[in-house]
Amino acid sequence: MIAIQLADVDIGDLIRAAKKHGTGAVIVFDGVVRDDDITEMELEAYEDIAKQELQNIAKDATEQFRLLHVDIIHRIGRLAVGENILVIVVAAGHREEAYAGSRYIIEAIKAGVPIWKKELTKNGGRWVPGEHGHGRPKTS
Amino acid sequence: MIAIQLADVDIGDLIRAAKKHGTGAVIVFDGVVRDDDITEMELEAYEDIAKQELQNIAKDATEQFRLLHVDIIHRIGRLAVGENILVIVVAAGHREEAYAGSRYIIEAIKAGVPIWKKELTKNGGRWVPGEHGHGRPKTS
Amino acid sequence: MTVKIRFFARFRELLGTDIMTDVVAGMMFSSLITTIAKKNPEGYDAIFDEKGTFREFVILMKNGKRIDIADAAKTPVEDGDEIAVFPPVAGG
Amino acid sequence: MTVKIRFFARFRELLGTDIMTDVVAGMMFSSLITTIAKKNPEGYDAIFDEKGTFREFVILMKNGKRIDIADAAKTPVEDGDEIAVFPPVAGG
Repeated sequence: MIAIQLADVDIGDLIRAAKKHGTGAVIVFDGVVRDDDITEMELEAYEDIAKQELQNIAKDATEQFRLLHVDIIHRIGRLAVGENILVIVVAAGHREEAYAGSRYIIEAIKAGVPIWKKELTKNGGRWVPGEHGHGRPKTS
Repeated sequence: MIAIQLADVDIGDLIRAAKKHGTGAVIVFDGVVRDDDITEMELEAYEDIAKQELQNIAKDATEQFRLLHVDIIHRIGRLAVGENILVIVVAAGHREEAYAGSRYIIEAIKAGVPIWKKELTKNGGRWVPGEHGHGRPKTS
Repeated sequence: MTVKIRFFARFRELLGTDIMTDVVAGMMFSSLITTIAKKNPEGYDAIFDEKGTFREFVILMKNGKRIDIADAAKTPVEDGDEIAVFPPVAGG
Repeated sequence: MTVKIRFFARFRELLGTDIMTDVVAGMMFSSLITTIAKKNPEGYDAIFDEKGTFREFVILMKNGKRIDIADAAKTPVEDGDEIAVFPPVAGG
């Protein structure tokens, strides 16, 4: 499942569904709203493009790391501290591929998927600066 | 939770409980019985020592990677294809520490915790050779 | 000839989004955004530098394809285009 | 003087485990295991090489502490000790 959505997901269900034939390792990355003196976080996406980018990233990761299954669920809307922002589930035959695939996906998302986060504080809000100033050099 | 046990665990519950104050990333490693033409897998542990080793590994990883939470649940007994063998849940402020801590823990378990696996096949069984012939150089 | 302009994040807060606008044939990407952004000085300032060129971190898209800042002045907009202008991404 | 011997994995299958045995004072680790292992030639062969020394991959423990193979012939077992002998680990 590749999705940009308001709703949370059941990670236990995702893991069960990820165990395709040949699976020896499943890695879950769960990005969480961190309590950096904020009240909430607000997420916004250029949805069509972001979903397409997530699909491209999942495809690239699957090929490069021989993954057997990939889920990427990125949430949008207002999220409280501790809530899931991004859940990535990958399954592979062996742990090396599973870890490398998971890491590839999160770095690619940080670098190039049009999603933005605003930290809401008692005094207003601040847009989280991206880790990659210029975004991804090219977009398919 | 550090445990060696027959029963399975609810990974969703573990993730929820792992989100201590300051958590920005949770990584789950789920090692699964892979279908290498086997009927079942049988796991055996030197339980007291293995649990103590897992506790040492969790402590080392927590200090080295500033983890906020660690669970290690290693199952024993007979497990079917697709069942969870080992579940590692780590929480950290940032993803770098979470991935590195998770990876440290699985490699340390493979290298030095007295647990053995036997793959049961239609024609009998075979003990899985360890990845580290001589085990861990020293044991605390 | 109508195009849709989408701003995101801080640019959206300052300039709005999903702006449907009529353009003349031959209008270039950068001219269109300059015109729209000038409706709010703070919004203009967020996107353009003092020379009136896109700030280097600004990301431009036309129908989901990235447009280099260097090409924006010679990239025409066409009827039905979806134009997007946004700051660096920060998802994940 | 009683000690408990625990074999694991293939060694357990061949030699049993949780073996309570009486030993004389001054008995060394390697002598004790040699004696016990000789009860099953296949078990002995899994643990010892043709010179009668521990195969290099065999792991030895006394009360949860690792004993080097090189030290096993000069490490005495004591009343109440838990002795463990096992092949390379393969958990995870």
